[in-house]
Amino acid sequence: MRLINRKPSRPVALLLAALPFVAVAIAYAIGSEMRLAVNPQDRLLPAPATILDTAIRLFTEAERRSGRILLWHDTGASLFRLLSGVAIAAALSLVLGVLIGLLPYMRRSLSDFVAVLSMVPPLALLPILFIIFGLGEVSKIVLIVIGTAPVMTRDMAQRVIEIPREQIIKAQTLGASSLVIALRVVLPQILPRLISNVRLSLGTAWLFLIAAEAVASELGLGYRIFLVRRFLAMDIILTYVIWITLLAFLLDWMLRALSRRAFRWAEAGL
Amino acid sequence: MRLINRKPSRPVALLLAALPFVAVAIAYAIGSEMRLAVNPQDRLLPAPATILDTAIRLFTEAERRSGRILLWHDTGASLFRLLSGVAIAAALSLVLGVLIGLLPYMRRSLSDFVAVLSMVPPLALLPILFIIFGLGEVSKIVLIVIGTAPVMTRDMAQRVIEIPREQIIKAQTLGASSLVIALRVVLPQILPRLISNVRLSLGTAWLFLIAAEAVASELGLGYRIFLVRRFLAMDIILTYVIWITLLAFLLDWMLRALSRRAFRWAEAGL
Amino acid sequence: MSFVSVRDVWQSYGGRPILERVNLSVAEGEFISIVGASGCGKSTFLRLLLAEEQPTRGVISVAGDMPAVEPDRARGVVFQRYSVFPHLSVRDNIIAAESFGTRLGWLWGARLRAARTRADETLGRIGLDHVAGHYPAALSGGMQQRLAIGQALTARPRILLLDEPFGALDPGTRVQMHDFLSDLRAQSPMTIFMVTHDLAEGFKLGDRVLVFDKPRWDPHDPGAYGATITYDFDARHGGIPYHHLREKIHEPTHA
Amino acid sequence: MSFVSVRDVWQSYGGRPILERVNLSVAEGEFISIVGASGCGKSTFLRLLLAEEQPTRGVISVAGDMPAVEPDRARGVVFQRYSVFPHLSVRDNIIAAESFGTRLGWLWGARLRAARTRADETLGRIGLDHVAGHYPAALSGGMQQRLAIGQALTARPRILLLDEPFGALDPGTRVQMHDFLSDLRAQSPMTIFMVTHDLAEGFKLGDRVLVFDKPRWDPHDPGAYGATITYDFDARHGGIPYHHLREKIHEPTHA
Amino acid sequence: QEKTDFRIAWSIYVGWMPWGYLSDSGIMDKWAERYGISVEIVQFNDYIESINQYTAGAFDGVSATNMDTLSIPAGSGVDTTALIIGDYSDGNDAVILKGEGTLADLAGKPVNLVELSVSHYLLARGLDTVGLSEMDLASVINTSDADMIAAFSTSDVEAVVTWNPLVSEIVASYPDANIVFDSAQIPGEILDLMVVNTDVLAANPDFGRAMVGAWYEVMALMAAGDEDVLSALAEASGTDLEGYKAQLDATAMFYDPADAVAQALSPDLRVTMTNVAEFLFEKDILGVGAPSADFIGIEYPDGTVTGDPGNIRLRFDAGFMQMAADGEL
Ligand SMILES: Nc1ncnc2c1ncn2[C@@H]1O[C@H](COP(=O)(O)OP(=O)(O)OP(=O)(O)O)[C@@H](O)[C@H]1O
Ligand SMILES: Nc1ncnc2c1ncn2[C@@H]1O[C@H](COP(=O)(O)OP(=O)(O)OP(=O)(O)O)[C@@H](O)[C@H]1O
Ligand SMILES: [Mg+2]
Ligand SMILES: [Mg+2]
Repeated sequence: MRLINRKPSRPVALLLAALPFVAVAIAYAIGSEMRLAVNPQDRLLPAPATILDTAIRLFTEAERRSGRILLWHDTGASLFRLLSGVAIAAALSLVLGVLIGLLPYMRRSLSDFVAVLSMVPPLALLPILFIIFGLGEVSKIVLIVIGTAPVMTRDMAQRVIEIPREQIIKAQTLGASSLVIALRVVLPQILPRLISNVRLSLGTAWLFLIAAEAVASELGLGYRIFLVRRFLAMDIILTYVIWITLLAFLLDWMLRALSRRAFRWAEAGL
Repeated sequence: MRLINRKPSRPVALLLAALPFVAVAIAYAIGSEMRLAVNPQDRLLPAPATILDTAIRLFTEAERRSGRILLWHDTGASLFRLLSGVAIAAALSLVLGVLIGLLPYMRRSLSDFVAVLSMVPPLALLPILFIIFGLGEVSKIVLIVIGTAPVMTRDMAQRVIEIPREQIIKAQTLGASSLVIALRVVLPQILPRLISNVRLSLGTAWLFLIAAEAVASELGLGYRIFLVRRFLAMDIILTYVIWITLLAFLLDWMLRALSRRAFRWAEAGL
Repeated sequence: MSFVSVRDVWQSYGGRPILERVNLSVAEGEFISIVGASGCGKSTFLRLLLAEEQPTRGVISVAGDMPAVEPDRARGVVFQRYSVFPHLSVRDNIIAAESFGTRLGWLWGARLRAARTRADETLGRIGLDHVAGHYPAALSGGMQQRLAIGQALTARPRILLLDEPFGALDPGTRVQMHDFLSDLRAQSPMTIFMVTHDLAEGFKLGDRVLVFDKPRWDPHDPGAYGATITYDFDARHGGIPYHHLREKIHEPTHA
Repeated sequence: MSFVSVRDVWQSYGGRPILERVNLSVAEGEFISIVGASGCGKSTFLRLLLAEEQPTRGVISVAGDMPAVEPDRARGVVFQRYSVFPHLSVRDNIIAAESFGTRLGWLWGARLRAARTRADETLGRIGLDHVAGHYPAALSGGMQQRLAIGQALTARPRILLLDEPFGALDPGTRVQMHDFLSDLRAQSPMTIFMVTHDLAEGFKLGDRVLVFDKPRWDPHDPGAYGATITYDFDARHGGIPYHHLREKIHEPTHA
Repeated sequence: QEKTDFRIAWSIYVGWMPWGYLSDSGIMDKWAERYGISVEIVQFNDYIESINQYTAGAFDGVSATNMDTLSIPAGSGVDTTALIIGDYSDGNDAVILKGEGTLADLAGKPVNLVELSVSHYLLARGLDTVGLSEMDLASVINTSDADMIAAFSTSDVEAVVTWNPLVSEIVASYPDANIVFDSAQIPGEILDLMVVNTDVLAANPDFGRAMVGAWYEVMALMAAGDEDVLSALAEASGTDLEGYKAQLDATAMFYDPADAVAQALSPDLRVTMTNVAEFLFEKDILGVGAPSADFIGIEYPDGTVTGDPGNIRLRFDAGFMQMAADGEL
């Protein structure tokens, strides 16, 4: 029987799914063991038990000075920045995407510009951003917006253009103005795509968030990683990495669920 | 007449396309003028003429000490890292994507793992990469691979799954083995998608490249930007930013052209 | 009296002529079938009637109005595909024909309730009342096209334009659609232009069948000349074709 | 002698029965048309013949072989869509029927040249020699299906399975395809199973017409029972249907 | 121009930790209120970015070393005054070799450091002492301070130049780490300052008074060995009391304003600054198109100037520290 036709039974499938995770865990444990055998103080690959201890401490113990559990505050601050940035970028890309995709005048004037913008490396412009927007939340959010909005806008505009011309014509024969076409024909049809764009750009958004928090911040997941990176406190870093991965996974899952709920008319293709 | 039906004439269209670029240039010139009026030595927003001078100097004049034109060497080093990283990521995503998409056993064991991997923030794992791969070129390239391959792999696997089941069945009735199906049915059909994936992930790849070069390096576009940040040489930074933008644009354009040339059977959808 | 009049219309794209010297006069209530080789310009002609495009030369007017510059409520249209809105339920697709004409595209309160009642009536007439709450994707191809026609008619257009409306349906469904369209027409007379690939369909449904073809042909440059109406059959008597040659080639007549 | 034998086949998905007690015996060279309501399990039956799936119960054997566990060269298939490879030229699509059976899927040198000559012969026979270098996307729907059939036959299968092969074609093209298929069959006799929605087509082409339907029906649970072959018409004499009731409901006969 | 609201930036470093404490403890507010002004103290994680922001005008003052002050704000034409000389590095910066050897063994080896930083300067000064120059090294590899510890453990790295707390981390974590040169051998050359905009200071002397007053209040607490203060500083810098004290041992803090005044008046300062200017000029980062190492004028408390007297951009002002020493604040 061909390999492509061989399907694992249910228990085997579960085993297979767990396999790579277990393999990584074992590889890590061995690597850690070996390094710790040479130098018991080695911090690069702390023992799994150490990480677990650290994780429990981070999640439950308050910092002495402020009496706050930093991890939760870091998470709150970072999620606020991340979600604000992505939400603004999404709103911007939606509006611009519809305008560019629908109005020839807008398309002419903005599509090249957005294409060029999407190629600019925003990290290099960080100093200018900090001058213009200050060191507070704004500049971090703006960095996320600048980093994700152009690509999203291009894609949204493309999707608007891909809406069958027939529908736009049909709406006109029903007396729809440009505004009505934008609101009632185009908008609802590209919303599912907006969500999948948000899902795609969350990865980049995390990157920018971590980069921005590394420069000036007193709270945040990226800030904490940056801070402890100096001391190679890998137990803390790994806890934060796993936590960020989990958060990213949850966000992605929520967006997918939302999309499936909200847009039942678009059965497939998300 | 509705806005959506109003189309600019050719000269107006050209004017419109130029408009936002001109607007940004003018806004920059005014901002620069204002700051320079206060402090003629201000470095944050150097005069356009200064940037031009700097750009000409950077592109043509050799460094005193080494006698090399640094910009070209930086470009060479960075492009080498970028292209190696992206090429490896593309190859990896192609192979893994086909395996995951085609073989149920592989799908079970790897698809969850890749999904989780794609959510890990790779920057935070940089110290581990350094230890494993050293501080040289390898760790920079690996960072790019880790940063872009999982997302690409997920997409490739998805595309393989989307190949009409009919074709896979048909190939089997023509006596094709799993290998032949992978090589002759699946591979050629997802290559165009591979190229558009590479185009999409180049932006992220630049980010990781710049981040990696900022950490440890003696040559490279990202290295130079971070180095001259130490004395706020925005004229150099802006020259490099524009140059990177141009390079990114060229790469994108070349990939698009390649795709259009190489895959004439796939008329649309790229 | 000519309800739709097409006078000396030419259309070319990028210098390549597609239609040349098209003249036509249609009375109110006539059903015009349009046939012709693939790519000869049938859809282009419909686009001109729709005012989606302006002819390079010539004038098209409906009911004596000024030539339209863009599609409006005077023109209903149904394409082969994508003629309904996939994100609206079947009922909302019908209501759209009323609500889209408002400023923001939404109806509220009493007007919405009234529109909903009317929509349900319409759905009853086109036999879709049992799927009023479904989305188009859940409908068969034939039901989707019926919905598209019902939607177009709800806007009460002066002319209805159909571009291969049944081209994607299987034969059985097609026959049902013919009956459906004939019934609708019997209830409320309309001026209809229908492009079709199927000659039999054209004769079965149409009062007149127009054939588009290139009257002139340059073997070295197939794209040198455009198409025009070369035949204009009377198809009223049960589709038994007795035809009169419409115009002498190279000598346009003004209808 | 029975060439294809289907013995007491059941198929259910997730506990829901789709087919029940299907029995059939087909002689070599017969053309079997299969009709039935939408969703009744016609494609499922074809998938079983194709060995894409294994029946929940029962045995299917072709030419006396062991039941197949996966699709192989003994079974040719043409679906309504996606039956040709869009990234291969028309000629390469035919060659694929030879090259895909090799280890790496490629032919070289003399074997390739020979295959190419044979492919061009085939293309001549199915009337596609003038587009040998084109990609399928440049072909009309009818040409694509002709290519798909040609490709399937090049692999010399014992049985050919067609799942609504002409379902997406317009009526004119459809008639041409009927002639094409009849001609092919006249040249080289084949055992064919064809699912169709079009009863006329089934009778026109088939030697036998099988009707799939649910013999039992639970009004409270429409999915409670599966379908089986309820009628087996002899269609050989120019499609004039004289039929014999195949089996008493609830009393499976073993053919 | 006169104003009442001021913003200063600081970044985490042993000698600058008091700034964070000033802000958290309310001591800064107390002193600001006394002079009827407000001073906002903003912490940066990225030292260079804090200086850049000051240079661009977003802040009125910033904590910086003498070298970076000369190259970035002064070099960018922002007339800057060193208001407080907080300490000099007395072993806080070090050249660390992996394995046995001396400074001379760096020849032919790659060295990892933050390029163009005080580490780079320290390396240059160190190489001078053994008759080598940067040309004799295999290469100088720019390495982010955040990753210096991780970098040291890789086999590619043979020597690094960095500062505390990284130095003590590396020495503690890697038994083969070997300090071959440190800033204790060039005392008084790497100064940690609080620098402010000269124009702002001139128009608002109260700003200077409040800053200096607050600073020396904390200095007094630290000098007295106040455990609460020290452990707060330690925690904020991510270490414990022991660790922080160890760092302080390698830092010559001027707890007494009189000592700081003496440092400002010392003739050695002139030599140091001339050295620094030459180093920066050689690295091409002394101001835009600087024609020579004398391009920027530096004024000292006694009114003397090194460099171009027509282009004074950096001033050492002992006046405010003197007031603190005299108890006049
Ligand atoms: N917007 C356009 N720009 C350029 N050429 C066009 C455009 N629209 C149509 N054409 C060309 O005009 C010719 C006529 O096209 P049209 O769609 O009207 O043909 P048709 O008769 O409807 O064909 P079919 O039966 O295939 O639908 C074709 O050659 C087509 O390529
Ligand atoms: N893999 C599957 N898993 C679960 N249910 C299936 C599967 N394949 C088919 N079915 C169900 O089995 C029933 C029969 O499907 P099948 O495709 O065989 O019908 P059909 O007769 O070919 O219909 P049509 O004329 O619409 O093609 C349908 O209700 C379908 O939903
Ligand atoms: Mg057409
Ligand atoms: Mg079927």
